Amino acid sequence: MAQLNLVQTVNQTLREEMRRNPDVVILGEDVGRNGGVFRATEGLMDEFGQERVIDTPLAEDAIVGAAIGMALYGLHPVAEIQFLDFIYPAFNQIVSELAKMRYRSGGQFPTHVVIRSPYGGGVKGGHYHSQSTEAYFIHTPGLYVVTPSTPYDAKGLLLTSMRMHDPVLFLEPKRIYRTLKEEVPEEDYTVPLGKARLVRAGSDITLVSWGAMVHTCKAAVDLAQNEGISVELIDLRSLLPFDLEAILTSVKKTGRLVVAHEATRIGGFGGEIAAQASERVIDYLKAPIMRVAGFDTPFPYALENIYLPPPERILNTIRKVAHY
Amino acid sequence: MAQLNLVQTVNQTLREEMRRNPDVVILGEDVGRNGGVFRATEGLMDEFGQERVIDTPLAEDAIVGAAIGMALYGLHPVAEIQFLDFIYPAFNQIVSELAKMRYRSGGQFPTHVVIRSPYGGGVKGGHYHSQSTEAYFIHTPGLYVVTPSTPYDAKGLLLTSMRMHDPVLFLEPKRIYRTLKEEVPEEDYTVPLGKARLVRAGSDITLVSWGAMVHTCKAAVDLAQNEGISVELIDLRSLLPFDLEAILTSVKKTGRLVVAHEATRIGGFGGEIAAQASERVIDYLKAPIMRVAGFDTPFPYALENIYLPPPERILNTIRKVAHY
Amino acid sequence: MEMLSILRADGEYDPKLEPDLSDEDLVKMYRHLILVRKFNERGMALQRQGRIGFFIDSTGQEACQIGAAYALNSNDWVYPTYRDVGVCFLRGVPMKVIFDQLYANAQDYMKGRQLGVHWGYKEKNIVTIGSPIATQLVHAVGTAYAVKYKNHRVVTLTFFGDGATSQGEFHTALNFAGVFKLPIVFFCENNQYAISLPVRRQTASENIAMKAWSYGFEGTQVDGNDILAVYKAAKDTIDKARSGGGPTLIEGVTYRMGGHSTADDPSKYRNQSEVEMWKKRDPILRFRLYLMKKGLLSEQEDRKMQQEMENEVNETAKEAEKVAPPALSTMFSDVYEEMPWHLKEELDDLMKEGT
Amino acid sequence: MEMLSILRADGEYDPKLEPDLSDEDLVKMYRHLILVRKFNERGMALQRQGRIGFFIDSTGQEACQIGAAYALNSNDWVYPTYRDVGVCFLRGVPMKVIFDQLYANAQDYMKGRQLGVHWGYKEKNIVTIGSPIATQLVHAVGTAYAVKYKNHRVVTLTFFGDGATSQGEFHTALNFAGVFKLPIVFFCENNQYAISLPVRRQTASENIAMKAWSYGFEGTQVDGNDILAVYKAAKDTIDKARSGGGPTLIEGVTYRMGGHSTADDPSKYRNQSEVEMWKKRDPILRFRLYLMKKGLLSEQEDRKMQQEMENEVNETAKEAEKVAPPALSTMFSDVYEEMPWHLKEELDDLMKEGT
Ligand SMILES: Cc1ncc(C[n+]2csc(CCOP(=O)(O)OP(=O)(O)O)c2C)c(N)n1
Ligand SMILES: Cc1ncc(C[n+]2csc(CCOP(=O)(O)OP(=O)(O)O)c2C)c(N)n1
Ligand SMILES: [Mg+2]
Ligand SMILES: [Mg+2]
Repeated sequence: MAQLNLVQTVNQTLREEMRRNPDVVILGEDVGRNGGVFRATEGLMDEFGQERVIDTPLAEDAIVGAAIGMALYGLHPVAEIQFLDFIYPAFNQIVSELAKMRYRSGGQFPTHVVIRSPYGGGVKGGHYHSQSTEAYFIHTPGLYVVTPSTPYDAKGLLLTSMRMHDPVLFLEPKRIYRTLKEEVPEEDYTVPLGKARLVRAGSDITLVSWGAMVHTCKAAVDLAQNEGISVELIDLRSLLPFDLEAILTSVKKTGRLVVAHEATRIGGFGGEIAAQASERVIDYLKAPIMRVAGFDTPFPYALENIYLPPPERILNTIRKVAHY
Repeated sequence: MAQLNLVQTVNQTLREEMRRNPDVVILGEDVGRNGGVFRATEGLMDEFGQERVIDTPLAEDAIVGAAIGMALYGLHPVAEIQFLDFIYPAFNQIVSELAKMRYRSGGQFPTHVVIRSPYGGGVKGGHYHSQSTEAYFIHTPGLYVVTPSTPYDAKGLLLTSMRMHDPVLFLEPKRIYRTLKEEVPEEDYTVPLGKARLVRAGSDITLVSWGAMVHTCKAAVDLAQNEGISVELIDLRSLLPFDLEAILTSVKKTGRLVVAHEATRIGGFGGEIAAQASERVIDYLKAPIMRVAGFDTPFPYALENIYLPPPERILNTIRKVAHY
Repeated sequence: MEMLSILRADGEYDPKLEPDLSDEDLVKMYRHLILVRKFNERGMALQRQGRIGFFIDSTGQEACQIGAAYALNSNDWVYPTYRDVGVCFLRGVPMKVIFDQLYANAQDYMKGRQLGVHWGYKEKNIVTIGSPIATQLVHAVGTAYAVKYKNHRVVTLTFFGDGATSQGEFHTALNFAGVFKLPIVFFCENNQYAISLPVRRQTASENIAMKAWSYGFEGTQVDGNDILAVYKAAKDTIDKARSGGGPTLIEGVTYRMGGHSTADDPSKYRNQSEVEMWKKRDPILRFRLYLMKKGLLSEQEDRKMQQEMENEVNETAKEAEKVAPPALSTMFSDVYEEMPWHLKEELDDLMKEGT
Repeated sequence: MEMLSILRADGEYDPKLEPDLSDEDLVKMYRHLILVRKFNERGMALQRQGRIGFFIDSTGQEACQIGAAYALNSNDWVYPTYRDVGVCFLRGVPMKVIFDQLYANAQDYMKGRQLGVHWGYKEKNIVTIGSPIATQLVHAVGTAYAVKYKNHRVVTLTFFGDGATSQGEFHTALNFAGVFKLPIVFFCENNQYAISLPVRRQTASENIAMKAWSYGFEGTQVDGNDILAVYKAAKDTIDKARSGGGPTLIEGVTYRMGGHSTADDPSKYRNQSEVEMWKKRDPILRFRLYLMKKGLLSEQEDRKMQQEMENEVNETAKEAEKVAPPALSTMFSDVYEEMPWHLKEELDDLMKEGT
């Protein structure tokens, strides 16, 4: 087994699946010769040729749209959007076409496209290379939305996504592309969508997060531990479908719920989780449900480390909920 | 005072403000000669000329983008998007440009654009002429999002929107374009953003809604009244900013909260309201917070009257919360 | 740019340009022109009578649909628009399937989820139509890419209107097609209007066909009311695409005789005199004269055929009208291959609570 | 299409085509070319030293920026890209303002919200740059519309790259400009690459200039490393736009000498030999020869000017480096004109809790 970081894992997983399945093609800006601006597709063009690892002109709508048309003809395209911040020229194709084609055609035309895109802050990318807008896509029936927080999960979730017969937005937390390595098995394994991962068991508070924030949360959980607060940390891994059962089971035990995400608070996915809990397990709650989130502003540059919830801000909220 | 329906009010309000302010221009598809597919701009080209009421080529990105550039030069454009379902070609311009230009320029370049768009179901429009995706825009810092439920409010909110120095998405619930008439004062008056309207006072349950659903809710409130449940109905009118104080004040009194909207549930704005309440007034709650929403599917056609929450579904939920 | 024209409005034609079509082919084409016309008449009537909710008429544009689609092989792929019902008929979509969609009934292939005129039929490689304008152009490009990748000899044909040429996707699709030299034909039915906007306000370009040059391939303009010209242009460019010659843009110059849809009132924005002028250029009229001149059709055969088509249309409409509406559960299926928990829950609740 | 060229790489030129520029103008142009070059050198160095986070170099493209912007009036409007710092300098943006942005410090006009090289300066009608490619083209069209609506004699000039021509907005912007016959000039700096993609993979079109024909107006191609040609093309088309002649597309054929940005490694996708070839076509080199030939510049004056520019750049960078980072509250202002309750609350909480 190799020690791989997250972006290496993505690369390796794409390579393995392309070896297995000749219908898998990759398309996007700079994915071929250049190997992707984050090197996620490095070496793939050399191995699979430029017909299969396709450097496209600069047009996200056509990247996603062409992927749809490829899928309809039987290919399994993996489209890369260079940064999630630049996915919006394709938004019409995603919400009006990709997500709805199966439904509107009465099931005749499924669109099994995977869109991979690096997202999130913490890389000094500023206003337009940092955003976390998963909530737009979660609110779009017909799409699945996935984000790994570890190399191991990245492989398992990506393989699952590439084998779905539905479109999947596969969000890669670029902040942790290279920050952690772990053993990633070489064999074929999948991680199912809709099953959360228990990161830390705990008894006082349930903390739900995903993507890069899981690691910030781990730091916060450690800080809380020092203060005698035992936090159960859940990594959702897939945001749609999301593992509500895992959340509710935990909240029934702890009686307290905090959700932490990078995205802006208002209309963020944290609201959905809070709403689900306040509808279903309110009687178990010993404290308000609280969210830790990015501020409700566009993404800044100079102050991103304050904008992005640091462990201390999560800890603050944990304290409030614990000592309510 | 004239008796006007909602779409007539929009027309009249645009006309009045254009008479007052020569910098107001209108642009969109079929807004000129044709007077808009819903007749919202009828007669305006005759009065103000085709330079000011601009029939554009079929390209929503350029409609919104050009409106931005007009605003930067000092005009106050009102762009029409024919159906909210067709706003997505402009999504990049809206979320990346319109909403962020003031911020990213350090306040140098405010973008006072109003985007008017008919939205919502109930007109037999099917899959692509029915959607309510306000949540996408509420989750976009830099935008204001407004929706009237009465002709009176339509005028007051539209005038406020047209005088803001910020971009406003003005959502017009097309289902009630012509279903109700009321006295609309001829004089200049505004309704502020961020102030909800108390539609019905009540003591047992707080019911929050907006747009066309306010009227469905009124029917549900009447049904509940017959069963001895007293519901307080709040029409948010502006979704960003939203009048949290009005909601919380009411919930503190009633101890129960239901939110009703047409949009799909997961990631809908109802989640945000539930989350805010579960964070801030949980101790007042005597029952779970519940949402009544469109199903988490794309919008159907034949079955839209079942898809859209009817009064009975709202009543069901009211009952559950009341008898919890 | 010269517009390809073979068969003039008065039924005269240029024998040197006549395409290679058998008598059978010609009569089959005519039948389909008539079928589309009759179908449109019925569709409009059904909507006016309140029997269906919505309809889009394509009267005047029959030659574009039938002429172009006639040049396809059965394993080719088509991305039509809401105005191209003739493409469906020609490729063998059963008429009942067409009417089931208009009625959005339990047998509708689209399961009652879309407004009328949004057909789709996988068996015949006809991709389901959506409402957003121009989105299908990039799908067609993707399909053509996949075809080329798989080394199949399949051509993708996509239709769209003059209004669609203003959308970003027109540009990005044609650009991709040019860069990757794909086996695709882009067919623009320039019917002079996008709802109320006349084409001279849609673009300042001299014509639409020449827009192809920006993408490194050829554009060709044809009289869209001349089915022989449409067929010839389509056949030539489809053959070219099939043999590796890359994409072509065809502009069929035609006219939308009716309103944009049953929700539109064209008197708001155009003169009757213009409509009258185009009436004289009717695509069916001239093809009828041509067939008669060639001895392939008599007055009597024509009347008979028209009656047959009308009967078939009317009877099929009646059949479709009898079918029940779709089941509640159809609202929740096909969102995903398998229903995730939240949809199951919503469906269960609905069944349990009845509302 | 013939490429306009006046001043060749060897300093020879066609006197018949020489634009009407005073000696003062010519020297001023040269000063700005040098300034941009020196600024780029410093910017790259600062990034390598870790003093700023990010930089985009425009070495090789100086003649496009300076030549085109030189043809503007001071009340004209410009929508530049991240590669057009010369436009800012030429229009009088203080250099300190430029460096403050790179340092994202408390004096940054953009208040530390954007990655470096995203300038904007209202006073000089330079609209703040964003990162998404091609979005500014439609803004420029709107500004030009507003100008025309107000009967002002103002021209809007917008820059963009070859990659940008593939985006939908290139198409929709030029289409609007053609339909409304707007006073606008579209300037494409075709620097042969969009990050790693060479322009021949970006479009199959013979060139970029001819894409204008699709929109009913003229396109013109110039040697983008020839500042005289760039100026002349810009001046002619800006004058034309100002006098009601409508839009033009200019393609400046140039080369990106460095990587795409400090995050890029061009050796992954292009050969050094190509770079060497373009080095010989350097826009500054040939203009220097020209000025010397005309007796407007001596070796010594040149050295002095270069030194002056270098000093100014270095000193200003140092000044900017001293400035503190922006205040916390800047994160919350300018989202809206007035802060809504939820932002006030978030700011208050942050101030209170310190995290
Ligand atoms: C993205 C989008 N914007 C607007 C509309 C509303 N709309 C429906 S059809 C139409 C005009 C289309 O014109 P054209 O492409 O010429 O096709 P035609 O109807 O003439 O066949 C418009 C504006 C839409 N369906 N999609
Ligand atoms: C919508 C969008 N997609 C992708 C990117 C990432 N990106 C930044 S610059 C660039 C290439 C731009 O090329 P070109 O237009 O030729 O300008 P140049 O950098 O060569 O000056 C890309 C793909 C982006 N900024 N915006
Ligand atoms: Mg048309
Ligand atoms: Mg370039």
